[in-house]
Amino acid sequence: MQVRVFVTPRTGILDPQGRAVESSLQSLGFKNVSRVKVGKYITLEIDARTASEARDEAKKMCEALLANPVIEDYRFEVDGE
Amino acid sequence: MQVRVFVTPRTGILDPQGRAVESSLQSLGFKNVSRVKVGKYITLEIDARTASEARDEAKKMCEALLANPVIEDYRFEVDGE
Amino acid sequence: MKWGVVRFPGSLDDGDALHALADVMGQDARILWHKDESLGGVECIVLPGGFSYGDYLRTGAIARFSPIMKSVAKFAADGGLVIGTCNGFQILCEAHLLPGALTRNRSLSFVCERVWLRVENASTPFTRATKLGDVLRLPIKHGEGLYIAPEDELRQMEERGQVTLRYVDADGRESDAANPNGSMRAIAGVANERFNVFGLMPHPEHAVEPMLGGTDGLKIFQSIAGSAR
Amino acid sequence: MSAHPVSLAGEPGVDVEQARAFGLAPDEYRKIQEIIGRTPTYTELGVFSVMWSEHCSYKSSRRHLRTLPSKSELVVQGPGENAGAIDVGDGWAAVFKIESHNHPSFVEPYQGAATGVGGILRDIFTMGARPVASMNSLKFGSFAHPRTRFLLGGVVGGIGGYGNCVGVPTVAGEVMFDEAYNANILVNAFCLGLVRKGEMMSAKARGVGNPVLYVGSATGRDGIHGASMASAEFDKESEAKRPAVQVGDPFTEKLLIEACLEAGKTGAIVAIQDMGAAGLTSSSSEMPSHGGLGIELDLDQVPLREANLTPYEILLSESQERMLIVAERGREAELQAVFEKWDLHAVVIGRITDDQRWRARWHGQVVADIPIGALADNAPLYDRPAAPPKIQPSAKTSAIKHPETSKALRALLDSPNVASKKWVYRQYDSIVQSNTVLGPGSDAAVIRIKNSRRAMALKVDSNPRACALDPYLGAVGTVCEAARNVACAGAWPVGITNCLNYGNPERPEVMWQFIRGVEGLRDASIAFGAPVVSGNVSFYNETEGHAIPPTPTIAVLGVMIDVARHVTQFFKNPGDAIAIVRTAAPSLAASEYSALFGIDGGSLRAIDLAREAALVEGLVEGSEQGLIRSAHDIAEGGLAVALAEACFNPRAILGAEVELGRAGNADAVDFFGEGASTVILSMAPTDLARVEKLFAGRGLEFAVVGKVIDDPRLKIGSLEEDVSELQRIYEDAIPGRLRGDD
Ligand SMILES: Nc1ncnc2c1ncn2[C@@H]1O[C@H](COP(=O)(O)OP(=O)(O)O)[C@@H](O)[C@H]1O
Ligand SMILES: [Mg+2]
Repeated sequence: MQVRVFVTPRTGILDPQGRAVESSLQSLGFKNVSRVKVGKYITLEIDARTASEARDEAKKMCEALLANPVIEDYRFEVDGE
Repeated sequence: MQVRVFVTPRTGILDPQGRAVESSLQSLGFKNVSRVKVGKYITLEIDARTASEARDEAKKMCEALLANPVIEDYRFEVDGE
Repeated sequence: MKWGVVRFPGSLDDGDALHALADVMGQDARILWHKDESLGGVECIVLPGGFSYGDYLRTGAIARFSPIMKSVAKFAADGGLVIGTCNGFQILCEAHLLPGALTRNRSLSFVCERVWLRVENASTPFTRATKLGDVLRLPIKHGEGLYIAPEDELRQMEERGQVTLRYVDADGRESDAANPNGSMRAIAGVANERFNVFGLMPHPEHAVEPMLGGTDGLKIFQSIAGSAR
Repeated sequence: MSAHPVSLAGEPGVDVEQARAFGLAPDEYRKIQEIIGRTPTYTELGVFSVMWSEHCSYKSSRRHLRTLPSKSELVVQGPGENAGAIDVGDGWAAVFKIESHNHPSFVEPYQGAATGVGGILRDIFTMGARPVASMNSLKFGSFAHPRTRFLLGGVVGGIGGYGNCVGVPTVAGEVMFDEAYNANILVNAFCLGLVRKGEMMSAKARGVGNPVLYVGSATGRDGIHGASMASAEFDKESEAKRPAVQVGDPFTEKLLIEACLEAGKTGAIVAIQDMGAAGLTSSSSEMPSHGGLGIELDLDQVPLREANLTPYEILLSESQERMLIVAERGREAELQAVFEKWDLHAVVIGRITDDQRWRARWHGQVVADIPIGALADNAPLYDRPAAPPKIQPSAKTSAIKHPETSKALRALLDSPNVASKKWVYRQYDSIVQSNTVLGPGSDAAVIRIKNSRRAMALKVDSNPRACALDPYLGAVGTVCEAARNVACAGAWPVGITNCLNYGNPERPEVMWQFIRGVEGLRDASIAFGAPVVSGNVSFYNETEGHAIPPTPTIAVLGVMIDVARHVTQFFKNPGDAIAIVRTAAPSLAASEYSALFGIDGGSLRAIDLAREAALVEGLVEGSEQGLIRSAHDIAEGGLAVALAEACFNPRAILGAEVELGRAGNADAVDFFGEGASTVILSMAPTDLARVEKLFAGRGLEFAVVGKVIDDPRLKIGSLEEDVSELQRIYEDAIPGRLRGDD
């Protein structure tokens, strides 16, 4: 079952990368861009019987490794939902 | 209008980060995981009148800066689509 | 020979390159500011190591758009000599002045150590002072030096002799252990098809004084100096 | 015209309970009311609480720190500025300091360590000095502890991630693993800078009417005083109001380094300080206060990262990469131009006043108006009760008999505390700036000064096990070790900086440990004529009543007259004579050997500081006369380990043939004993007599024990080992454990 994980810098936490990309886009002439945030997009296969089983696994992985709860938020999608 | 950009390592191009994450997940006991890929998840606001206008802008940004065609693929979603 | 070392915001080894060229080699070298478009009539441009613009998003991705890069591209198109070390190599790839791309080391961690490199093509303007098969000792220090290019492109590059330096062990043999970052085909340095643009992850500017760990880096700069048009 | 400051809508009321929630004792709260002659506003209370915190006010430590020697003919700047400075010759001053970032690194190891590096860098370049080298001292829990690998990876990654990105080489450090740090790791970061004497910048404001400029990153809710959590009303607000973990932006720091140094050259900067602990509040109160002046801030001008921060948040935010500058009136534009060049914006957010008050306006109202001295210079000082612990600590013992020597040597080389730290330092750029003559891997690092024959040697050390047995002798021994390491490289120890890591000072036994530590530091500093020019104190390193062992971290700066004469720890030539010089006999007290095998090492021996100083003199004179080919200080693991390390020459490994005096019956103490100051020397046989004179002439024990051999074997009496085999164990100990194949 395919799982897509989205990891984003928490609101209120400094996101220097997002800031750098935003100002670079601006100077490239994309003046109408704002609120740029750069996070991680992780896709993986979980060999699970049910979607809910895959969801539980995914949650565990996010908390164990994929996201850093202190500075990042995460959400994920499991195939066929 | 909010735009969500997904940048992923090209299939066939090696993805050291994906590999590393996969093996650490395995060693953490998530034996049923495979095909881990690590990409970028970029969100931004485009002040555009129509969704299609935003789409054009987003495409330009991806080609100019957000993705490197040599090693990465990209796709994006524009709000309300 | 007149050299120009480009200073981007976040460049770190610009001072070291200047020191190597001017103080150690007595060359006429100056700093070029990234916001200027003039190259001040230099004959060789050095894109130094560092973390230009913090290397945010992708290494070299943002620096590539600095005003001076337009002039650098034109300079290269006219056959001018351009060398990029480390971050400079990454910028040249992002600017499509060199093929391929550089990404996270296989280990995912930054590595600073001295490595051995085998000269795979000694007839480029950047390696002329060496002999084919020579093994050079140079330091690397990077977190994203894994060289990547599509297989078919790699094949052509090898045929044309663009692969100029390869990571090897002390005896000049290739091995997985001797490849410090997992680069495809252990590639450490490549030139463009015209052989006037050269990028390498190792730091020749950090191997120019015996007291600071050897002088093999001089061979690269001496090659360039000897290739002045 | 001190208008009565207004309280703001939605702010909780202020009383002794709120004060307590902010960490202020009731009598401290009363003192505040006394000082300002009224009840403080919520904002003012917050400001007092951070400025009177242990971290900012040094209220428990200051009176003891004052006893530290801080003068010599070489001292250019002692304690009191952002960092201390020592004259290193040829017109150069070395500016250096060490600081802790322990707690943040435990919460978020990568960012905690990274921002620790960023903070100490700012303390150096605010002095007008270009940072030229960094070091760090790290203490983790036992390798077996589940969190240790995560913390180790994060901290090392963060130090490298930040240091590598600002172009300052990380050239030395130390790493220790001990269960005593399972719940309280230590991350102490050191930075060294160079400035032309006379071009140093200061943090003392001058000139009534001078503008105050804010430069660097915008202000967010990063790391705001945990106190803001303590009030329900405040807390029920949105999740976004929670204080955020500080995230470092090394790229902005690099721009700040270049821009501030360039701006300094204009001469338009009167005073400059980073917004470190207590952010805008500390910098804006300390600079004018040190100059006997006042300040008026317009908080509406402060660049914000998010909308609607309260004055309280703006004043207490600890967002990183921010500087506060007092400029020469009328020259703002000149400075702003320099910062614009580096894509940084300098904004005027206030003016220097003459009324010695610290005043902040927001939305046209005065929100804080405080006598400035009360914040910065006259915070309460305490003389906390101190008493030795009831039960004297002693190494836990299990009557184990000594392991067989070869096994013991291998086990020691495989101990993470003894083993190679290459896994750590290869993640650091140690060569950028082209000054690193000797990087990580030998005793001390050696940094040359370009266009001069002079060089600087530096090393950071600590010995918590010894300090646990005797906080005074432990501190003395730590200074001796750092000074000796610098001397082994061929440099005169000329200056000291220190980070004093202890538990809760409100407990008499901790205060006693601290005071004894300071006394040890003082006595050793005097003995070496190396004054203490800067430092930092970190109290409250304890969890559930379990304090860390006393851990004074000592960094010593050494000056080398001729860089060409520097000495490394590695044997150079087969046939060279190997000699041992020492100030006293070794012992197993507080040794790695005792810890590893659960043996009672007994108590520490007294240290004769005169002999320690003599040893240092002999070492430096020997290298200056070119007589010493290698010098290696004996530390964790004792003589056997040190001999092996001396054989691990990166150029080509060598061997050694050594006989320990009472041949045959040499025992564990001879092989693995520590404590005493012992150095292994190698020299050309023809120079033996002259070297012996250097040390024996100073009344030190000097003995020729063997010679360097080509064959890579280590022979000590009956012990014979294959050096490359030993090196493999030594190199793989940490990577192996991280691979999990131990
Ligand atoms: N243990 C110490 N020994 C000597 N000086 C110290 C010590 N601790 C702090 N200091 C000095 O007290 C002053 C304030 O220290 P600190 O608050 O750490 O500086 P900063 O405000 O830059 O963090 C500095 O000049 C520092 O060098
Ligand atoms: Mg400071």
